[in-house]
Amino acid sequence: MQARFYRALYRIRRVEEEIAAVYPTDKIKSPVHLSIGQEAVSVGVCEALRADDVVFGSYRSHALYLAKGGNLRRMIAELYGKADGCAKGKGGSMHLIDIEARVMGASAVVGTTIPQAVGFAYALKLQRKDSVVASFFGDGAVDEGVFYESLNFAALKGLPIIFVCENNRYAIHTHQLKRQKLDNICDRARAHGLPAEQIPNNDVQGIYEHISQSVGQLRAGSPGPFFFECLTYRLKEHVGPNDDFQLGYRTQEEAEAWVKSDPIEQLRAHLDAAERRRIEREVEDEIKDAFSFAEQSPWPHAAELYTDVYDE
Amino acid sequence: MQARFYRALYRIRRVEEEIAAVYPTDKIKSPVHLSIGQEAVSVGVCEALRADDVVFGSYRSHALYLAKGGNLRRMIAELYGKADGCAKGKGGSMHLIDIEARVMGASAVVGTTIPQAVGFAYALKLQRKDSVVASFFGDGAVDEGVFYESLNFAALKGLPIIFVCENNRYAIHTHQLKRQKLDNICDRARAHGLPAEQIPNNDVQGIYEHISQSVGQLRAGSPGPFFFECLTYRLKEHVGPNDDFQLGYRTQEEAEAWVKSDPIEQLRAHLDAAERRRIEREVEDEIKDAFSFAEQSPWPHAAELYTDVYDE
Amino acid sequence: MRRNFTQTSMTSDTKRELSYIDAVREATDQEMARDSSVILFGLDVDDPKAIQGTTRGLLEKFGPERVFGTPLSEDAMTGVAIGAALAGLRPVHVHIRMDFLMLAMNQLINIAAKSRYMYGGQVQVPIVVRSMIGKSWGQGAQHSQGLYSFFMHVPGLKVVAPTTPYDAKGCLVHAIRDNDPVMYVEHRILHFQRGPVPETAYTVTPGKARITASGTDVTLVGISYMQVECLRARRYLESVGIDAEVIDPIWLSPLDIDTIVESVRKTGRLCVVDNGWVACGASAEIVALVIERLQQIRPVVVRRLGFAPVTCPPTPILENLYYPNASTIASAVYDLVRGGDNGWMPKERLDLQEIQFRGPF
Amino acid sequence: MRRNFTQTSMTSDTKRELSYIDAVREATDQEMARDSSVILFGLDVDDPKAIQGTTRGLLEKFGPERVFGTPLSEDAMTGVAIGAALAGLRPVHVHIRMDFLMLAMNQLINIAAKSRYMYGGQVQVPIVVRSMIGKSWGQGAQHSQGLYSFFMHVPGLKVVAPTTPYDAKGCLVHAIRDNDPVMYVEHRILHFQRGPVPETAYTVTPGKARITASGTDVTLVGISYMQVECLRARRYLESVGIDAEVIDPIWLSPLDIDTIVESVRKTGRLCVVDNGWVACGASAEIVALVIERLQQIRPVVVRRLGFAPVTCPPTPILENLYYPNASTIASAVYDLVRGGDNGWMPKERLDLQEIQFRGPF
Ligand SMILES: Cc1ncc(C[n+]2csc(CCOP(=O)(O)OP(=O)(O)O)c2C)c(N)n1
Ligand SMILES: Cc1ncc(C[n+]2csc(CCOP(=O)(O)OP(=O)(O)O)c2C)c(N)n1
Ligand SMILES: [Mg+2]
Ligand SMILES: [Mg+2]
Repeated sequence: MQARFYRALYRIRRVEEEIAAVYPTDKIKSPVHLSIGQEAVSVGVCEALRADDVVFGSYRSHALYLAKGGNLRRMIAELYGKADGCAKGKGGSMHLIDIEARVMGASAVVGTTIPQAVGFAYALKLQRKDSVVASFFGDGAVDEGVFYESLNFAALKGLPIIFVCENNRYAIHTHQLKRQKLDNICDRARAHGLPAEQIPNNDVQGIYEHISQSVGQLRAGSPGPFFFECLTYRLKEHVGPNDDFQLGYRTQEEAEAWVKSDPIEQLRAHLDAAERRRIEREVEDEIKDAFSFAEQSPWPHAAELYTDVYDE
Repeated sequence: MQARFYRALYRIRRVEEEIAAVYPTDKIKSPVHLSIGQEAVSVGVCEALRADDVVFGSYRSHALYLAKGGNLRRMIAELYGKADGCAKGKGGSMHLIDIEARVMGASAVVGTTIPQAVGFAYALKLQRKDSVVASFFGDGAVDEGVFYESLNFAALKGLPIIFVCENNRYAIHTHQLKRQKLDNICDRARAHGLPAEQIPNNDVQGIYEHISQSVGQLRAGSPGPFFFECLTYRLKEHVGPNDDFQLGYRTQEEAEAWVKSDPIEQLRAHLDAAERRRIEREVEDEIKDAFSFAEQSPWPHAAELYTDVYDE
Repeated sequence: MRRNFTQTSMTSDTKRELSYIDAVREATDQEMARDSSVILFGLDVDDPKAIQGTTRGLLEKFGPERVFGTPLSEDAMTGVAIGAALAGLRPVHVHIRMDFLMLAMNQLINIAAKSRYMYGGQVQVPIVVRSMIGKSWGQGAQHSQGLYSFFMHVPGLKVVAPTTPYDAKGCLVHAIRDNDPVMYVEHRILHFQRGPVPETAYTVTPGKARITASGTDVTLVGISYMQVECLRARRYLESVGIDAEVIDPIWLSPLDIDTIVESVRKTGRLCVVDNGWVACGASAEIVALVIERLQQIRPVVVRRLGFAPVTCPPTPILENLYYPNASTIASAVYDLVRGGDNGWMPKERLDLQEIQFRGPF
Repeated sequence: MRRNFTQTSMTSDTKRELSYIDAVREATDQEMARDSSVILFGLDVDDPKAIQGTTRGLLEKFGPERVFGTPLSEDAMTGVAIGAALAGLRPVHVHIRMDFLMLAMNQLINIAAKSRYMYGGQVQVPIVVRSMIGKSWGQGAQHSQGLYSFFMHVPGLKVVAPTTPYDAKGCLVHAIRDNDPVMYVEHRILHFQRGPVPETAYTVTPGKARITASGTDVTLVGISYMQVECLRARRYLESVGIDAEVIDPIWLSPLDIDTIVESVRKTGRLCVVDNGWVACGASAEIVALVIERLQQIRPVVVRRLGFAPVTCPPTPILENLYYPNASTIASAVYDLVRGGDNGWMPKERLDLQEIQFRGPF
């Protein structure tokens, strides 16, 4: 398991580091909301999911997309705006999708995929499927009314869905406590009849165990939903490839605690050196391949502008 | 106090009974959402408010409007669509307003006046006024996301506002527990950091005391908001003048408990007969006067169609 | 492009008459029976009033998983419909008033309309959003709006506003089978219309307008409930020797402009009567399209009619002035045809009176 | 009705140049200093980026009660603005993208637009809703929409889309003083414009368009950012001997149609270039109004240009085709003036290149 976690975390981290490195060249003509520092949540959750389980995310979904098995080549091509992108260049980094991997969408409007995840879960239940849905969103989405409406309906119908709040404490530059009187997101979920738990500190193992347990209960047919608030931390600026401590809305010190407890470092220590090097080599090769794939992918044809508006 | 309560409750009840009696004549060309059975909530709250305190309500606001001191003649004229109506016939029964009485508006879209009440409270705080706002809404409004967004912001800013949920258990014909998993509206408010209390059974005295206490604290400058869930019961159909037990979504038995505990009957028992008769006579005279005022009021001029769209 | 009324499956069975309400109900019933992926939900679809009867009996027939009332959560429930559609269902989401769609705009405009495109054609959102426009009996500011031009403005949505029981059924059957989001616009007064409706399922497909009465002097396009007023206006105009061709666009997006253009090519005069406000409305679009198509080909005079540019007043005395009606339409068309401002206004004919509608709602 | 540019207070001080961003900031600053009832809020108005600088320094100057960031609650915060306005404040509510207004539609359409009317003229809702249209750098489906035609459609709202720093300040000063709800539409690219801006507070009042370049052959109406592209297109057209008059409506509601009609009466040709979709958009309304006014008075040819009728694609190769630009506008106008389909397209001139805008946002 530790090797699995390490590979998944290291891979996402390195992909995003490459994105950040390439960004100044303007080859990526798209905003990028990097997950660097938050990988543990997507990995912990998705490692506990089955291939036919479904996830929905936000504009900050690189980690989720990759953790759930989204195609790396097509993701980078999408950031490059190329024809082989996972949305043919028509989505961009904020709308990653991979139908095969059941990454069913990501939205640039905060909170908007939460009810879609609920609707998908409603369908799964009606269709008597035993797969489940995981809905990912940030602490900012908790400010939106649709969050409560969605939890209320999911609880009312006992749907097979797991809500995953990635609480990195900030909405852009505004701290949670400047937007919510209390630091009690789980209580808000409980008030709607959901069992809810807070998982501190990028605890990938803990997240994995909690989600595995909930998924097990859902597959066994007991009613959902479940709610988890995963405390995590965004190390880069809200959007873009850089650090932003100079802006002054947060301190370097605040970040250091998270850097120290970075699960990637922790896991690295536990891994046999040879295996670690093998994993890292494979990942580096895969990343090189993905970026050159994106480089070589053609631009979409002009005719693509008019396709996919309606069913043709 | 009991005489005050009795007068206020009896007056509202009788006004609405008259509306129901007149309705079949089609003189009231407007939907009417009667408060019969729910008067105790508006009376209990408004008796604890000052003239310069502000209220916002829903399309079911006849009781609120009258309890807060809204002009009866102009209310009936509004239902008749006449020029002397409280909105010149341009609002109708769902949009009652009386600026002098600080009844600042009612909306036909469920939940929409809640954030307006919050905004008004924000202004009062900024203006260093010591008056407070009371926001009235039903259990159906609790389903709407804007309810949570509004509570969250009011709590975050500690605003001088009291939220009053008139829980009559139904949204049109749909019971609360078909829309919300748990019967725990107060917990939902508490999760947003509001002190919240449920007041059972049309307890006009209890409502009055709770509100008085909260208003006292707000005037003394301690931060709001406060939340109260007042259990009550609508005796007539959702909209219109009739009973609706034949529809089968609720039972006559369910209603009987509320009829038995009707605060109007209870208070009547405690009143000296002479005083009671005096109150009732005065109220009956006032009602007769109001309906003939509405009858005699002219229709709006055709030119009124185009006024009040923009500032002229 | 033009659809010939008599050549549709109408002929198969013209005897049976249904109300618009029953036509909507039957379309839903038949499609739900045909396709188990169709579900129906919305506030009060399962309550005793059953959305004026349009959902009557469906809960009993298809069960509470496929037919259910919802919390008052228009925003989330629209997202739920989209999510269910992504999973392969075909949700029909019902709103008792179009005004309430303003709470669902984010999901409709930012998600439903855009998902197919922004996901590179890999997903589709086959949802039907039914909503009703209110009128009369003090509906007032917030229960009377016809806001479909918002949805005509945004690529990715389809919009239909059937005016007859026949089209109500045929358009709903198509809308449910359509793989794109369809805004299905009803009108409370039209609900009381009765007309021939075949028992078998049939479709009235997008992009086909219908000439509901042919004429040579002027082209009258009536949208939603205004189609009824236009047909009445035509009778008034007959009495003064003006022969109006009346067109029902039925589908507003995609819009069958060809049928309208062909008619105006013949008449040279166009009056569009909308069941909404004029500014940036359906009438503006239709006038602009016709002008773009016929300019330099033949001279055309145009006129737009719609709600007065004010908020809807509940008092009947003002509400009557707020809406176009057969007389005011006839009067405007008279001027359009004869030229100038003639001040002619027909007397209300009782035999043309609208179906009486009594409140409360 | 027509506003003469040189006769405004421009003359008072034409030396000082400001960016659009600073013009917005200065207008807000001056009005907040003048009137203590003005408050400013919205997501991130108080954060380090200060809405591209348009709110920079205002928190420090006016304090956290009058300038504050909000939770992500567009619906409720719009209601809060309305409620505060009912209590006598003049809120300015800021949204970093117009797309997010779809979450506020219920409060804007059902309450803000209707309160004065449905309460019989006893209340007013003097709010200003600032929102920005995004463009380029992968903004894509949900960060690029220009949806102001929705607000032009609904009586009770005013809509303004200033294109120059001068108008940005003058219109915002007026909007804050206006007693009706004003939708104040900005464009991310226009933010980088620089131009003369008087230091003193002045107003650019509703219902007055501006002729930004006079001409005789064709009338070019450019809305929001498209005003810039129209002025560039005019230069291209000059090179082939076509003399275009360019008009900036500035205020879209109330709309100064007189100035446009007078221009078309002279040129006989109208091309409206909108920063949004065409169907039921501002261009449809302007074309319909002009035709209604000039029909039977003089022949007119019209053309509408706007976003391609698709969802906005982020990839630059398709995004370039999605938007009208100086060349495509010039090409369309060339055909409108010369007649037929000439396929003429000017070569991009670097001296007319748009202000370069680099991401991420
Ligand atoms: C409805 C809406 N309002 C505002 C924005 C602007 N915005 C983009 S990201 C963001 C912050 C969201 O914070 P959070 O949900 O915590 O996600 P995080 O960025 O921390 O991952 C905001 C306010 C938006 N995209 N959508
Ligand atoms: C946003 C919205 N959705 C639906 C409706 C239709 N509707 C009118 S009243 C009502 C029930 C509201 O119930 P509640 O809030 O409990 O108030 P009550 O009628 O019980 O006083 C509904 C669903 C509406 N007016 N507004
Ligand atoms: Mg966050
Ligand atoms: Mg209720």
